[in-house]
Amino acid sequence: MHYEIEIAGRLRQVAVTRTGDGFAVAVDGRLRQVNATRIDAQRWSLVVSAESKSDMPARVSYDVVTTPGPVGGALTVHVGSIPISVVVNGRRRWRRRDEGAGSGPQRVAAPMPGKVVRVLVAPGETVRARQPLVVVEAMKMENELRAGRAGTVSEVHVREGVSVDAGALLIVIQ
Amino acid sequence: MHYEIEIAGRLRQVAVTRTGDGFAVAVDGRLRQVNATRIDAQRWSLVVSAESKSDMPARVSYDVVTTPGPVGGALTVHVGSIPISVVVNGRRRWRRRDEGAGSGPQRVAAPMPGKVVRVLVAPGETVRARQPLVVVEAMKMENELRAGRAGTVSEVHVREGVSVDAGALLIVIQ
Amino acid sequence: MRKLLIANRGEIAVRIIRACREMGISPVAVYSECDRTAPHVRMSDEAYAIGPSAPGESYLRIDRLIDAAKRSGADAVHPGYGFLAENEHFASAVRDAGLTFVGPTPDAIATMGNKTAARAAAIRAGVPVVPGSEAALDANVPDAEIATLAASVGYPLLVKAVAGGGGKGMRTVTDPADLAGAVRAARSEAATAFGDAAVYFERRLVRPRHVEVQLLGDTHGTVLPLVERECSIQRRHQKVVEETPSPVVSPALRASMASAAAAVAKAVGYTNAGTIEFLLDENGRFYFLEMNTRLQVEHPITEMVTGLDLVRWQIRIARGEKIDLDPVLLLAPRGHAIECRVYAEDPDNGFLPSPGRITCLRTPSGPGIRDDSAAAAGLDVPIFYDPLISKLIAWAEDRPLAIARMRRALDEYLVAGIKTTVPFFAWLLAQPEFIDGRFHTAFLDDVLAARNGRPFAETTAETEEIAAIAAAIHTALSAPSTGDGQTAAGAPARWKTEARLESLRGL
Amino acid sequence: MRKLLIANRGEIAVRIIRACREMGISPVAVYSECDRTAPHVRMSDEAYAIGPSAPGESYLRIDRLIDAAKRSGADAVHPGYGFLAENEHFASAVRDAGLTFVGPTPDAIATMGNKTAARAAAIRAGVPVVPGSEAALDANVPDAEIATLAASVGYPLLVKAVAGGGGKGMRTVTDPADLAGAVRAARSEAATAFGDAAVYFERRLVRPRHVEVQLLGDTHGTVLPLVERECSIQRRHQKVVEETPSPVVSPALRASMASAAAAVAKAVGYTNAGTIEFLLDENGRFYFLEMNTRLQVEHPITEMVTGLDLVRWQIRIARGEKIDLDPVLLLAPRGHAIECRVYAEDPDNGFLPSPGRITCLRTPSGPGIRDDSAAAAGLDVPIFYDPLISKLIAWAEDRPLAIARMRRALDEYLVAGIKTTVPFFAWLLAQPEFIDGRFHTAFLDDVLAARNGRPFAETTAETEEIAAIAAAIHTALSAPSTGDGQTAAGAPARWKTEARLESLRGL
Repeated sequence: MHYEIEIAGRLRQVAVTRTGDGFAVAVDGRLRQVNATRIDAQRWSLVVSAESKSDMPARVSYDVVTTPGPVGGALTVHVGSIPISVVVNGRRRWRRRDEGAGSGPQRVAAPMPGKVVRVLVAPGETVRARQPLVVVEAMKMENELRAGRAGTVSEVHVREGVSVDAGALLIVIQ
Repeated sequence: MHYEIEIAGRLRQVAVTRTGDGFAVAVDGRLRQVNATRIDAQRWSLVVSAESKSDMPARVSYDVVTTPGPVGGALTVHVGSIPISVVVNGRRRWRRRDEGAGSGPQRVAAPMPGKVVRVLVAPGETVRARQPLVVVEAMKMENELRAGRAGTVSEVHVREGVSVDAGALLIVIQ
Repeated sequence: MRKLLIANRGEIAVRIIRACREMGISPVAVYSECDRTAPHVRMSDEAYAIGPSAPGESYLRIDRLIDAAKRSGADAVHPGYGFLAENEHFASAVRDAGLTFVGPTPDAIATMGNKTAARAAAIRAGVPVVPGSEAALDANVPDAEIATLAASVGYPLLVKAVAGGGGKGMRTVTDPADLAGAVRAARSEAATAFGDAAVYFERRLVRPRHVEVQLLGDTHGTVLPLVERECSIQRRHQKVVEETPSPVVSPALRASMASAAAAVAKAVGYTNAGTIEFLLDENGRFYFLEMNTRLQVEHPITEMVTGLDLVRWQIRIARGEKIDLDPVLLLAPRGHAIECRVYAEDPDNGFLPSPGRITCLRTPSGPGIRDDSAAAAGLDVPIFYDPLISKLIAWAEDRPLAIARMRRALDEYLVAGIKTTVPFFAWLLAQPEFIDGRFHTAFLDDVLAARNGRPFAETTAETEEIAAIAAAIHTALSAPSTGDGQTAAGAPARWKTEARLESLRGL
Repeated sequence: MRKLLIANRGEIAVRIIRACREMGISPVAVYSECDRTAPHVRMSDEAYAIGPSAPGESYLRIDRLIDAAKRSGADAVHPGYGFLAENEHFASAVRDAGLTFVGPTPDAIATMGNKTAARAAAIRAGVPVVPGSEAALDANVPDAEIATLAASVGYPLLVKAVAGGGGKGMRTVTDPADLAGAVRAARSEAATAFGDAAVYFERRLVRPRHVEVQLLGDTHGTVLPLVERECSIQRRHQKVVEETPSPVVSPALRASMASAAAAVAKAVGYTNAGTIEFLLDENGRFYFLEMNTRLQVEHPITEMVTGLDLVRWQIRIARGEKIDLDPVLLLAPRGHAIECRVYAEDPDNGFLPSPGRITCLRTPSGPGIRDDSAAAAGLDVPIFYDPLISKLIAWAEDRPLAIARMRRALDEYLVAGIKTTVPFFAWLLAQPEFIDGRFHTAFLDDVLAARNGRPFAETTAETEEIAAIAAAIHTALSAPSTGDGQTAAGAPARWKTEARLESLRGL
């Protein structure tokens, strides 16, 4: 089986073959012997060894948890306690939320239900990447929603004091 | 739905009806209002109230875990941390293992794989209820297997020093 | 006390249930709609529904709480922290219903809830307060008078809401030209948040630390202060890491802060557990900031170094018992304790809340670790409440060992399904400033601003490769073609490891 | 020390991994076939398969352990307890391979592993031993000589294996007529269990307590004894509950036992962590029993009252560091700690082992509770090893509070799928003799015999009614007719709470 796997913006070619007591996995051509044992639907124990001792010590043990991500083909893979966003065979559909790059309008939506306590930009205003746009109060905290990248505010759909549902469109930046 | 439920040797008639926000459950004719919420396949949260305040305080909360027992219809129900053996609609098939009553030969089998370190009875010997019959070493402990009730040893299938599998027949008592 | 109603939820309700169990008191829970299966409901003896999920319709409804207490036959009420814990009307309503309130008197709550009244009490007790205006500025004070007052306090200053808390209704003013606008903004925010537009001024100290003194007061006139807590690690005025003892407080300073704290508490006839918050400047001078008239979120670290059970003491004091503790031992901490407040927030996305279902949970354990939590795999973190899912506490013989232990525990801590602040804490506890104890209340906001959103959970070439391998194997073994799998983005389906591994032999 | 191989499994391997993490040492695991997914494998940095599940083919294979250590590049080996921890050949093999053994020297292990040699060492150190025969009785000593020796020791006496441990090769003789038979039986058992038929005699004390002294010795000649542990609650010579301090040991007796323990350890040049076991009679006289030349199962209770991390100290001592602790503080316990050894055994069926899959696990937490465990839901307790699944430890300010806290924790502890000794502990900790501290080493066997198999998990009319209600609702909602259910005795299937609850509306 062959997969294209994207992590942190970089695509890897991964080939998986069943072997005697596990899998041979080639990541961009580098081969690993992987003893993979499933604990339950989400949890895996991997014991990985390299072909040669040079780049990875023998029999390295990893506790891994895989959970479905927000879109098809996306997974969150915890290696130890570190969550890593992974996309399998999905590079055309997927885009990192906080990546500076990209084109087309940015549509800033409410990530959770809450109350708009401050609107910090007006239509026509230019904004920098990561500039705060709107403050939404939810879960007893004020949360700043920021611009993903620089641009000009083209639409403001909320005013201070209104309640918004999760997913409600707040701001559009061109 | 109506069930015959046996706990600690006593049979109860239990009727379950769906109500607005839970169940009406009659146990031997005594009615309880039960708000039952399932946490997962095994876990339940019950909030139980009585018809009148006299025999049970209002809105008693229980954390309950139900796991399948060794035979069909048998469950282990943990109420809090107390495990309780329960048989649903199965009174004819089921018999408590350590109950003194009963008839027919007792077949004493190894409950776990191990090594027989002592055989304490011989064919023809009479034994009391709970008398030790065989000592099996398993999980680093010596474990005494005892007679469920009084009788006469008719068969001894093991000798000291042999290894036995789980379920191996060791002793028969008439 | 025979039966105690807990007017709260989450980890603090669980904490109070545990104290009840150890004292032979029957705990009674209340719950909103979304909390029906929450741990505090399942661990209590009785549980009463008190309304919809929004706090204003359930946990903040005094009438429903009193009604639940009466229906259960409880003889006492514990408010926990947050919700109605510092609401004098709730304390009064509990008393009026003939029940014991596990907390201070309504008068003490009211006095300390008003920041200018609290400052006045501290001044009366001879305790220094942060220089500032002594009277509240209501809406009809003319701008000129405000400017004069501000000049007498000195710049930079803070405009603060009299009824404030949690950084709301607060503005920093460095340039006198910004004063009028800042006062207007703070007043409007305060009016919205607290229904009270009054504000006052405080001089802004340079790089202050937030150091607080826990104390216990009984109904027989005894007030005993305990070793201080260092709470300077804050994000937007919210504590995120606390430790005790403070890395910068000497025994002499401890003794002097402790007696100042006791003096303030005695001045208002304080009973039960409470905390006096101070600001400590770079020259070792401290100033009364405010008093929290309730159990603090961070009380466990004090329990770790003193050995006391503070909830047990709250209940004993409410029962009228005398405090019979050795005052000297209470100021002699044993070892060092640190708490990390684990929140359902995404630290890599501006700490936005991350409610949802916890699909997998591995909590740390072992020597020196305590996890006060109400989280469990399969349960939802609701959107309606504070997103605190667990308080992770590490104790060790000294501060470096406690930090090492906390980092070990954070490595063990795995929460899948939602984002949490665990990776943020793993980063923070490795920072030289934290390790050296060189920080102040603005430290965290400053370094967060300087990082400009760089992710905390930094991946390495090794972890990325393992993630790729795991994702590939997971996908191979979960492919629909095995006939027994799970869909790419869906929930796990009928599940047998053996069958699945068998099926892969055909790959 | 950079990388440490842990030649063990289960909770003690997890405990050692945690110490490694806190010290920046990379932990290496080994595993037998059935332990592939065990927590110690998943928590370590590296993991090596060492053979089939039977201990003799894996965890007891010195060659395979040394091989794994070499392949991993480890520079040290920790043996844990059990398996090869007290095997001088293993300690030698580790040394010979150029690795550091985290434990005492092979000589010290060998001396203390021979009970008559250990007794001789104690006598040399001026420490009283239980009156008995000083030389080992090998197989060619004539019966008459044996009888004379026994008479000089006095009846009742114990026949004990020289190489013994865990109650094996041990017989009590009350009547001289039974002596010859008992010696034969003990010899045969000892030969089978230890490959050494030699036995010796000890007078049997009347209602003794088992009280032991933990100590640390460094390679610079310092030996420091710590506060005693009370381990008299035993089932068939196996400890099941331990506590510290002992409810009957005064500070004066503590000091005198501590210096006796240190004297024995010094007599054999002991290094690393070890424990001197004493019997304490009803008159407060104590007698050397034996020495355990390794970390004890019950070490956490000592950690709770002294604040030390004993595994960390083992590693520091093995690295050649000096012990720089205050001897006075080590004998001044803070508070009280109790440990319950939670076993996969069925207490209501003669404590038979209950291996199998843990289907649901809820572990206790909160103030004063520590759970040292390698159990997890979905994992199997294998049949091949000691059935210890967790050590539950409770600390509190004093003994009554520690008992209350342990009882609270036991109430929270839920293990489904297998039987455990949790209900037994809940019963034991409510017994007046336990609460009053009135017990001795035979206490538990005596009361268990007197109970004659009555179940520990006693149900009440209330819990039985709730079980009936839960079983009925569970069965109704799990009926195959819902099309989405689980079979009566089968595993949970494709699962959606909402769907299932919906389906019931049609009932």
